[in-house]
Amino acid sequence: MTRPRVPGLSRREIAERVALDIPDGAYVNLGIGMPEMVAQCIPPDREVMLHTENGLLGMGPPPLEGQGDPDLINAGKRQVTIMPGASFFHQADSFAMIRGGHLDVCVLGAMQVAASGDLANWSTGQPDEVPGVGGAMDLVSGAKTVLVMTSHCTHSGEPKLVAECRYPLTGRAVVSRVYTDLAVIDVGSDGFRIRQLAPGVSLCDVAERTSAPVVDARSDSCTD
Amino acid sequence: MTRPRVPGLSRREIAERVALDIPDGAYVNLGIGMPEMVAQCIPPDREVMLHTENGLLGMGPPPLEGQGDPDLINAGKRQVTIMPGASFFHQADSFAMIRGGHLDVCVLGAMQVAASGDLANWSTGQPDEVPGVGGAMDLVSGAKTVLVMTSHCTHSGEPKLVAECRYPLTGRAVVSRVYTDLAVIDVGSDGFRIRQLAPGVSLCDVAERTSAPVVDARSDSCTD
Amino acid sequence: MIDKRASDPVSALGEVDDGATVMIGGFGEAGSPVELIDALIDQGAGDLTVVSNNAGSGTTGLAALIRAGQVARIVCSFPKSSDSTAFAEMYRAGRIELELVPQGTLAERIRAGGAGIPAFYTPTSAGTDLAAGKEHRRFADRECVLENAICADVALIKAAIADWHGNLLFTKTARNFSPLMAMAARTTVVQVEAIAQPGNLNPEHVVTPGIFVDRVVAIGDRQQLLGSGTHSGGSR
Amino acid sequence: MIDKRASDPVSALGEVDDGATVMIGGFGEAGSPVELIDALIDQGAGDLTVVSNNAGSGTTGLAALIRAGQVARIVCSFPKSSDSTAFAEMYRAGRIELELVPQGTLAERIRAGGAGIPAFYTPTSAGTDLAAGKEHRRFADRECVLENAICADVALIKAAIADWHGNLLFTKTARNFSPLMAMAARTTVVQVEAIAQPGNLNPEHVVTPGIFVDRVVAIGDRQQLLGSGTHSGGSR
Repeated sequence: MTRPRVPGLSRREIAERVALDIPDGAYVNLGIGMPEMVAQCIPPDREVMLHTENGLLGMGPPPLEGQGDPDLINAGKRQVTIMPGASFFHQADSFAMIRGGHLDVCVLGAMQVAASGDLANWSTGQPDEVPGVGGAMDLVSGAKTVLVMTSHCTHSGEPKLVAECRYPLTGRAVVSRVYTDLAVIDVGSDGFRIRQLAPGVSLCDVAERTSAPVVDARSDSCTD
Repeated sequence: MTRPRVPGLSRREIAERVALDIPDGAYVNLGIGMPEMVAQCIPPDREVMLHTENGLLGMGPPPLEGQGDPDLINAGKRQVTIMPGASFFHQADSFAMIRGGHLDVCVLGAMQVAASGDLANWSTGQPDEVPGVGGAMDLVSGAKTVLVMTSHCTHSGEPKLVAECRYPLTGRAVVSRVYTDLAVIDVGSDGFRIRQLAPGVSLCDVAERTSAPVVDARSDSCTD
Repeated sequence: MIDKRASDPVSALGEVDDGATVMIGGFGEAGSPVELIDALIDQGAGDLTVVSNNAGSGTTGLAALIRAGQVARIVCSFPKSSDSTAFAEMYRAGRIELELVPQGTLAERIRAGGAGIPAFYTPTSAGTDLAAGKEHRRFADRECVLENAICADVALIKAAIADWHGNLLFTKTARNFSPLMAMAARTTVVQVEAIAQPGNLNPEHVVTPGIFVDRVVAIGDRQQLLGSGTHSGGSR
Repeated sequence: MIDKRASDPVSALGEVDDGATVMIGGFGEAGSPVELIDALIDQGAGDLTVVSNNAGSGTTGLAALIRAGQVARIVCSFPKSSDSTAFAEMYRAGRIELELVPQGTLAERIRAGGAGIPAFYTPTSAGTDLAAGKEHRRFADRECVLENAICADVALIKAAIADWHGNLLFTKTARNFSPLMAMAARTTVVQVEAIAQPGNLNPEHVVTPGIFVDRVVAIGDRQQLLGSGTHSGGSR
């Protein structure tokens, strides 16, 4: 299945592209790992409130060296800071925000995404694996819009955009849009809808690296 | 049904008798009306934390004349004060305390109590009545011990202790003990169990004014 | 830029459609958003379902809204009032529908609405007239009743202090249902005594985080902003 | 007299029976009641069911309790750890049972336990492996799962400041599950940095009211009481 690498976006560039789609004033949860990078890419004229599910709204960047507080961490257990307007709360209130539909956007990583919007990102299903789900299932069932940010293929070149997820699901029909190094892709009943291609990447490149039908849905509005 | 009045306890004396059964350190909710009087009767060597379901634990006595705060009221919408160690919280947390079984004692008034422990105290069931239930049903289903404080009979002399409640129920099999002007009475499957008689009141006086079987359950432990 | 300040109660309230479900905070008069209710009376939306603990006291606020004929249905725990006849008259005339809910169940149903819990079981009211027609089920030998979440189109609440983001602090027992209603409405409008700049409320003390709030309006003399560093809570 | 102070972690912990269900606060190391867990290790109760978000990190606290072989079963959302192998080794050896629960469902189940709600429906995990075998039901066309409350015999939690009554203030994201667990256990034991006299915590700022707390113990250098008028909260 491995194919030659195509020149695509860097992780930083994917994060910048995701950030473009996060409106001013939005309440946003960024998943652990690659999605965390989106925080640094919010355009300076937008104010976005970051939620971390362990009990903080108004999360700021990592602390300066030596100024961290072990009691002030994010869901990835890394030290963070707070922004003006922040608030602390317990886990039931934190997930009331999530499950209750109060978060505008959540950005998650993925192991697999299906054209139906199914997402798998918490377990390989291997019997010897120690599984861990954290807040992923709550986030996909609660956030108004679920965005996925991921490399288009695995390290070994396997497509992550698939007809049907092989890994255990995080949620059914939950993803709205996928941002990869190759493209911006909406999910839909007729397959993956390509909204935008990375510079130097062709529709064919994407189709070859996607194991489900892709539809060209590029239009003037695709960079919205 | 009206019978000659017997010399019984005053309301204040009933409240004092109820207060004797409230242990040091207890968390207690006192219903609106007659039960409120229990607050003033707690023996001085006991510390009892009063809960009012509109969102305060650690309620104190009414404020001095002119020092009241309209934002500091009890469930009866009367102005109160706070004691050291008080806390404010919203209604869901307040009823989590109640429903979750965290209150040691709740003292309520009654329209009717059945020997089974059924309580009716919220509605006459008359079609033209404006009904109001407030927190009564939550209190009877949640408090560890539900005590009833009431006159033994209605103003017109009708027994309030009955074989079966005629008024709509507040809860089934919820009352532990009833304190009236005539006696202290436990509920039980074999009828009302008289634990203590007011001075000058006979078992016969109580039996005549109770429309269900009464059992003499007085013993050395009856003043516990 | 997150700035939820509105200049006056009418613009804070915005559009309310006929037939809307409106939650109104307060327990008796403590925490009652009187000026926002006045704006709703001026605005004139009718056929409203009101969710509130009581059904109005005195002659202002919810009592006035009922008297104005705008309320078709009320969901509450205690509509009796010693100092208002507005609800009782409408009720006896069959012009207002009442859903009577135990107070704790009302609070929990509103919280559930805000927390994305569609329904829950509770022992409260099991076996009583208020549970008639509701699904019953035993858990650990305890009879329980299935209760559905309540959501609203609009919540009108009163708090002590807000910041621009809508973070809220309350006063004593005026807190009551307001933090729950803020969570459960599509649009939450808050009247406050004063508005602070973001960063001036202690994040440990915030009761209602701004994510639950859409618009805040300061009422009365203290419409000026609280300055930098002047306020960390209700009673610092 | 309400005085819930204990002199040391062992007497604060008191009796814990073999087979008990123990809730342990904390998210990673933030809010982890390490000294109380040490006391539980010394006390030696075995065959425990532990309810906690994680399954231990590093070599102390919950990781040490697992390593000591006292935990038969764990209910958590995220037992993976980059810096502890204690759980993973026991799990792969089949010596510890795991009930994996989505984090928000875990929080809500604990809250339900504390609030007397025996069960609730949630959309979270519907249609996934974690909902296998659970009752499903549609509400407003949304597939939901029935989840049961979780209660415990003992909760071990950490807070910043307590008063004698057990009123608690927390520090930042170290709050996490602790206020919920305090509600859901028959006996709640709290380790704190300092203990204040009743009346010295602002009633508006109390996060966990003392009714949910049974014993408090100050750990470390600051075991002395906070004096009168010295403290109204975490960052006054």
